[in-house]
Amino acid sequence: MTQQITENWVKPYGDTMNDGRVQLSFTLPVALDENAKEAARQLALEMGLDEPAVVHAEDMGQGFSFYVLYGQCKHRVDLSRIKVAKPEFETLDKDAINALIAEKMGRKMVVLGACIETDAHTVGIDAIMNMKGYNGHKGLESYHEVRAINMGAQVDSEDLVARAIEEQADVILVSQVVTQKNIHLDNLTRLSDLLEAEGIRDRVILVVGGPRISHELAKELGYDAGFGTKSYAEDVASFAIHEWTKRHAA
Amino acid sequence: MTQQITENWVKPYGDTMNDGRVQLSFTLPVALDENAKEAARQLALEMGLDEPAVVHAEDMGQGFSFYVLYGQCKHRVDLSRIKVAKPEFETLDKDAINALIAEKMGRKMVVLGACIETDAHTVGIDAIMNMKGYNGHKGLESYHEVRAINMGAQVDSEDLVARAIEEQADVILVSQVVTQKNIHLDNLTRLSDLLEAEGIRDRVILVVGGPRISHELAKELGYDAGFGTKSYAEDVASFAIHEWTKRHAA
Amino acid sequence: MTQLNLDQGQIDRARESARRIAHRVFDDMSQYTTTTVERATLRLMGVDGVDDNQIPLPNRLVAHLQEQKLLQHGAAAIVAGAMDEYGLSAQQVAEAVAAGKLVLGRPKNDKAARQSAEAIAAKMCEHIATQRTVRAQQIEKVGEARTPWLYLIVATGNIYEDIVQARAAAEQGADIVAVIRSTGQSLLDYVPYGATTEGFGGTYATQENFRLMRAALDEVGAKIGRYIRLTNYCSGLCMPEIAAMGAMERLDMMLNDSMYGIIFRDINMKRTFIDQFFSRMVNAYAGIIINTGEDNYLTTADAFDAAHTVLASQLINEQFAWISGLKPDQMGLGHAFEINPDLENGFLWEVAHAQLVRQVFPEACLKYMPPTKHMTGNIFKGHVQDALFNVVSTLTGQNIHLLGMMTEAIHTPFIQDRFLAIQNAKYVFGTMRDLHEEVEFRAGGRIESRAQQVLAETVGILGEIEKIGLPAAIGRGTFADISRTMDGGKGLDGVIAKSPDYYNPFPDLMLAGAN
Amino acid sequence: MTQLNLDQGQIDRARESARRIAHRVFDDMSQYTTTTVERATLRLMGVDGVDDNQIPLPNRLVAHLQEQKLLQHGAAAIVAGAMDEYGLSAQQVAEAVAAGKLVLGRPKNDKAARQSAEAIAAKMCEHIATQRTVRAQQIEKVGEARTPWLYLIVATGNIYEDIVQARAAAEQGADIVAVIRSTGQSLLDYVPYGATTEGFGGTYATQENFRLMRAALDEVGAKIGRYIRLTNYCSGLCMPEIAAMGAMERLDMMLNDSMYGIIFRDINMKRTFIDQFFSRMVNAYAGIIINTGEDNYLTTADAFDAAHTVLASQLINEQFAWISGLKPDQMGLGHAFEINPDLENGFLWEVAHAQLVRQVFPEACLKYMPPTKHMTGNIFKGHVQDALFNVVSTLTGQNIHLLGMMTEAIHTPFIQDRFLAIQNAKYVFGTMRDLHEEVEFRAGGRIESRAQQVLAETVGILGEIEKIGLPAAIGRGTFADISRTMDGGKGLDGVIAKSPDYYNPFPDLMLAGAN
Ligand code: B12
Ligand code: B12
Ligand SMILES: Cc1ncc(COP(=O)(O)O)c(C=O)c1O
Ligand SMILES: Cc1ncc(COP(=O)(O)O)c(C=O)c1O
Repeated sequence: MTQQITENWVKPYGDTMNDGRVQLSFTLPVALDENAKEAARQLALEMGLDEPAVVHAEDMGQGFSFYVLYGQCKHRVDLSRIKVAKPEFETLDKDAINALIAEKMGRKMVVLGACIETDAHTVGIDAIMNMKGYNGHKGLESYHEVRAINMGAQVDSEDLVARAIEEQADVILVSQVVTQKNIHLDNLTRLSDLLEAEGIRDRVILVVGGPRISHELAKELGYDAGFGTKSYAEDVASFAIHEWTKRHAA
Repeated sequence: MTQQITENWVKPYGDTMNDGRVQLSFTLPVALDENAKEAARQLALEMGLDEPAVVHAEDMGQGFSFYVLYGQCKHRVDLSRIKVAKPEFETLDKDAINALIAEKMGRKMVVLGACIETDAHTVGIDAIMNMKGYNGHKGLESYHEVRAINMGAQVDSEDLVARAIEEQADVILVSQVVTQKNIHLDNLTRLSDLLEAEGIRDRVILVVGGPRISHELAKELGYDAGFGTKSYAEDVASFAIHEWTKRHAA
Repeated sequence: MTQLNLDQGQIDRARESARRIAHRVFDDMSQYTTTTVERATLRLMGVDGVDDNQIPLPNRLVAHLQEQKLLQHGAAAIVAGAMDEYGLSAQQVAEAVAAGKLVLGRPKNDKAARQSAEAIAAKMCEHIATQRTVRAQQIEKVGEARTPWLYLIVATGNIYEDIVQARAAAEQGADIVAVIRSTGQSLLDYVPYGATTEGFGGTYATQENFRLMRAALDEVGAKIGRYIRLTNYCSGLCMPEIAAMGAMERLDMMLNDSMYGIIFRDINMKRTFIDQFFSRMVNAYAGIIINTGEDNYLTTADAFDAAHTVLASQLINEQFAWISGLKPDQMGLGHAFEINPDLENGFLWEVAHAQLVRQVFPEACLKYMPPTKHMTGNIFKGHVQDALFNVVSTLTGQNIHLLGMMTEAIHTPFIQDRFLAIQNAKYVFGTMRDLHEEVEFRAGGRIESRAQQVLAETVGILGEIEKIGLPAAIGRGTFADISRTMDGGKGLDGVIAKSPDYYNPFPDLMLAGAN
Repeated sequence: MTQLNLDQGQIDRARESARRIAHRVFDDMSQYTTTTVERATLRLMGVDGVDDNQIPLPNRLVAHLQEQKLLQHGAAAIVAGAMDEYGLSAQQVAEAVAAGKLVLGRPKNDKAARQSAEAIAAKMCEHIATQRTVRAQQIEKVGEARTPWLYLIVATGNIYEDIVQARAAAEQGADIVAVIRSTGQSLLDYVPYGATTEGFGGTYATQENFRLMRAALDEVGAKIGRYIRLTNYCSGLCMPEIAAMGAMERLDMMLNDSMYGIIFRDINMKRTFIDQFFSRMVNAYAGIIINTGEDNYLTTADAFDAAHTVLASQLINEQFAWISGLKPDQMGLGHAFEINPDLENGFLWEVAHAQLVRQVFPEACLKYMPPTKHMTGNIFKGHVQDALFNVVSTLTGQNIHLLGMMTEAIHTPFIQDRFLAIQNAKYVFGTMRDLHEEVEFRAGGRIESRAQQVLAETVGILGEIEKIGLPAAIGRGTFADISRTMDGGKGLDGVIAKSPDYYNPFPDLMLAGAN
């Protein structure tokens, strides 16, 4: 018997099922006139919006103009076909994690963290690593089976790799918050190349986090997992011990 | 010599020419989870947005979820090819309009106005017709060469047509503000059909206005002109005398 | 404390004028009934349903009574007489008349007929009183929100879609859900029947729609632990009938104004004054909070210039409300945040107006309406206009807070518009929770002076209205710059002079029983 | 008037503590110079440009002096000596040294060399003074905005794109344009050169970029009739050099904090304290308004809990500013609207904090920063957060108003984000134009009590800092929950103990000449 997948098409919703209503705003690099307004409307048509309406158009000076539009999106997606890659593990609480590390590793897990390269946004990595934690979720420093080393802001990838070797890190946590011009992609690739070059890529569990990071992206970049907004220490620690156990099972 | 048209492609602008940045928001009729979020992203992809990012996703209860996205629009339009249909006339001031009516018509122009069918939004038609006008632009009632008759709100098309015949109206002004479920299209078509049926369609200059009315739409519906937001008495009066003169030129 | 220094003498004078204005109208109108008052009476006696042409039986029956030249005596006793005579229910009488099987006449025994009518009416009053108790019990059980209550509209045109949206809105934080009526219903001289799915800019007000939405809100309210109030429009040519339906189905609020129909729907003055009395009486008895429509003046006239017409109208509405038995906590006197956002110090004047109204009606359940007229397609700017409206509301202690939608100038609300509007209000109300206790306005300052000025203008205008009478004042375009005459407008043909033996059981029962 | 009742004695005590704290640091640091102070000195003497490897000549020259073990005497006299000796300009000396054609030594005639150095310095001071006059004249001619001034950032990474956006912003209503620096520039131990088009999250601060933007703003300012102030970051490892560049190119404001680099960039303490003194002195002389960075504490620590650290830091920054010759109207003391929007009565506390700062520094040119930390991807809610920030700013009379962006949590501003932010602020400021004169806060109420509490905590913490000294206090994580040590951090290798004959012509000229 083959499994029957029921299609589940979804469309944006305004006030009636499948009306497809979406709101759009953008700037055009031309002064406002009727033709520019029509250009805005045509762009929405190109995006596949039926009956697009330019509900607001305003000149911004210096040859720019601003538009707000509403329209009915023709597109739809089949939710039944979407399966977002997720790191496979169950989030445990601190005690359970400590117990598991003790049981499986028989020693403290060494976790090394940093904001790398030019990025100085430490609040995120601190939230994961420091004693205090975030939103009432204590950080890794408070886990007695974890040795948490937070190198802080703007750490060169070289320094991070050197320290990982020195400390025999089990896990490397990288935070990347600045994403403008995709600088995070360069930084993250650089780090993983360096780990490869030093021959320790396989020895560490490599994790990246930040507000614009998804697990999927992390995987694409050759990382073991990626964590976005609203991640806490227990999430990443649960993943780490789960992953460690898996790797050392064979 | 053929005329050379220079192409003029435009794309939305965020902070760099041709970066195509647009903002999008919509609701999906599913509860929030990672798959729903991915569905939102895929919808943006379908709309032709590169690197779409779901920057906000929130559950709304009862199986709905809300999304804000930014992405880079792939589409562009060639402004040089856009020529929005405009009623062709020059907007004159009150004195010039009065003078022109006196010269061309040799009598008062009869202008009949109403919000038709279920629509009761009179502020727009009052702005055009009544003495007081709007935003400092006096209404048609104040034009001594115009006989302005404002029938007000929720006027049946039949009544409007009957009055037009009775008053030998030169111009009929219709206001349509409520556009939900495209009710204005039904109402406007109904009126023009009635005018045809009564055989007076060609005798009147038929004009529609309202915040969601464009000249193009008006033309499609067989009206002589359409006026949107920020129209004033002098605009419609200028058009009317221009059109009258054109028709009576032959 | 945001208290302004106002002259109580002026307030009293204005209120006295309004009292005399309203009573004079009431006295003049007491000699009439209307077709819809009679239809409402029949509905309250149990007549419902439609004929094959979708014409409601109350209409058929009243039309029949008109044909028979009986309506001036009041429908109640005549129908009760027929019920007694043929052993039928009111509904069966209506059906028989509609089927052409029965022709009504004066009751054989007028006294007995009246007694029967009264008994039927008393039973209905009991039902309505029970609904009132149910409301109180539910509030007791699931609790209710603190004021300002968040009032949201749904307006998809389809009652089932409306229910989906209303449920979501309640979960998100709405305290009150209003189902907006379809464009044009107010001018229908009958109330549509059954569950409806096709409206424009709103959903038809029908008894079945009321029932469906009431059930849905009770359910979601129980789930989220907050009684969700249901609102509809007791307005237009069928005001009394809608009041009756709302009372039976436990609506909690009704848009109901003594002059709105005259001014904004060109409904005949007499018709409106008569209908509003009956409908308010029903609302009063049912424990329904009425919402008056002064906000509408400001969408037509300028909100700064016309501020005193709002207060004058509120005072008149208050007096009409007293006459119909409404208590202050049922008086949702309306006003609005409609000053042009470009006006320098506009916020100060909004505060002055809102606080003035608060102080003149300290016990009323004030309804504060959001910016609409000066909303544009710029949804971002609009969202900020709504935020400042939220600020004024919490600062001046308003009760019913109709949430502004950033898409006000564009479409009836999408689900996300409502969602974001609730977030806006909840953020403002929370972060400013006790601000009203902390802020004082400078004595003799701009805000106080503005309030005093509006009050003085109100005293003036009410004085003038008192001199010429309300109808004449309306004729002069006093409210919203719109002028109407006594014999103009729609629905005058439904105004019937009562014969001396006119009888209706409800006023006695309801005016006495409203608590 | 929004005036709160505060204890002047407490304010005075806090200020006295801060004075002693700052002076002790200053005294300890006077014995050092830094590589960047010397490079700044050389820039002010006319050294500019880069070598074939893009290394700036001031760096090459200072490195050479270090190699020759001469830097402790101060670069000025040595280079002036070489100029005299070889008949070269400062630039030519630098080029010759960079080319390996010249090795510098102690001047033959030390006194003459110092005199030459002083003459060169005096000429530069004249140029800077002229720039100051030009500014005053332009303001006189084209006018300037009333406060709160609208401060906007551009951060495309490309100076030419920045100019496009800055011009549009000015037309839309910006009064101040800040060009945000590229991520990471603060840790470069040199200043990049020339016009740049590739930055991340900002555009490199270079002298050429300053010049280009200055010209663009002068042009658009003339067109729209408002002097547009230009801002950059006088911060990081090259603080003094950027001050020098800004003074030469007529910048109007500089982000410049006495502790920001230590805390947020892990720059060595000594280095920072020395550099900030020199850079502020240059800023003071150039008539530049500094902007301090207390807002940053609130993005890391909690804004409610850490409120007193802001005030303590401002008092310290004020004292360092006095030492460097800055006048109150050049003191853009920073603070921010960063309380969690979910906190009940958060708005009251924001008002209390902003008003407290206003009253403690009645003459300072306060800089008020928008919500950033609690901004989310919900741009609609964010726009409302920014609106309430705008309300507090106008209500408490702030001077420099950095506009909040609804996309704060997402990206550096798009052109439309700025456009909408300006609309937001202009609407709020206009509609509340005189609200600050109308509102009073209840004596002994929540707002006043909160301000008093923060003030008391400030007195306490400054007392403790005074006891242990500022470096030790920073070591304890007093500010932003971040702890730094005296010998930790970047740039300590650039700290040089002055020899007894150390000479630099600028302090004498500039400290005397600042008006
Ligand atoms: C605070 C802040 C700062 C502070 C940082 C202080 C500090 N010590 O970190 C200061 C003021 C110094 C700063 C400076 C700059 N900032 Co900043 N900053 C912010 C701000 C307001 C909040 C960030 C924050 O702390 N969020 C709270 C934390 C807890 O959230 P988080 O980082 O997302 O972390 C969570 C998850 O993502 C995850 N996570 C994060 N990292 C990791 C790592 C791992 C391994 C795991 C498992 C999980 C994880 O877990 C955390 C907890 O749930 C944001 C705007 C905003 N509201 O988001 C801008 C923002 C991030 N900054 C920005 C910029 C551009 C800068 C500057 C470059 C500007 C400039 N040119 O000067 C500078 C330079 C800094 C540098 N060199 O990197 C931009 C980035 C734009 C982009 N997308 O590229 C933003 C978005 C503002 C903007 N709209 O322009 N900033
Ligand atoms: C004021 C108002 C009312 C007032 C109307 C009072 C009156 N006497 O007109 C009242 C309170 C009565 C009202 C009621 C309703 N309203 Co209403 N109302 C508005 C509001 C706030 C402002 C409209 C307005 O007056 N604008 C100012 C005028 C001057 O602008 P304008 O009409 O665009 O006119 C200008 C141009 O368009 C043009 N123009 C207009 N007509 C013509 C004609 C000609 C010939 C020419 C040349 C030019 C021209 O020139 C004018 C001047 O420049 C809008 C929201 C908004 N901010 O736009 C909602 C709005 C129009 N209303 C709406 C609705 C749904 C209703 C109701 C149906 C709700 C209900 N179910 O109860 C009712 C029913 C009314 C009915 N039967 O039609 C919706 C319409 C949604 C849609 N797109 O379909 C809106 C958009 C609100 C919303 N978001 O839901 N409303
Ligand atoms: C009292 C009252 N009735 C009714 C309405 C709604 O309009 P309609 O007459 O179309 O039902 C309003 C609108 O604000 C109102 O205030
Ligand atoms: C004083 C000061 N300098 C600099 C900056 C900017 O950061 P960076 O150190 O990356 O230049 C800030 C940010 O707010 C600041 O307040």
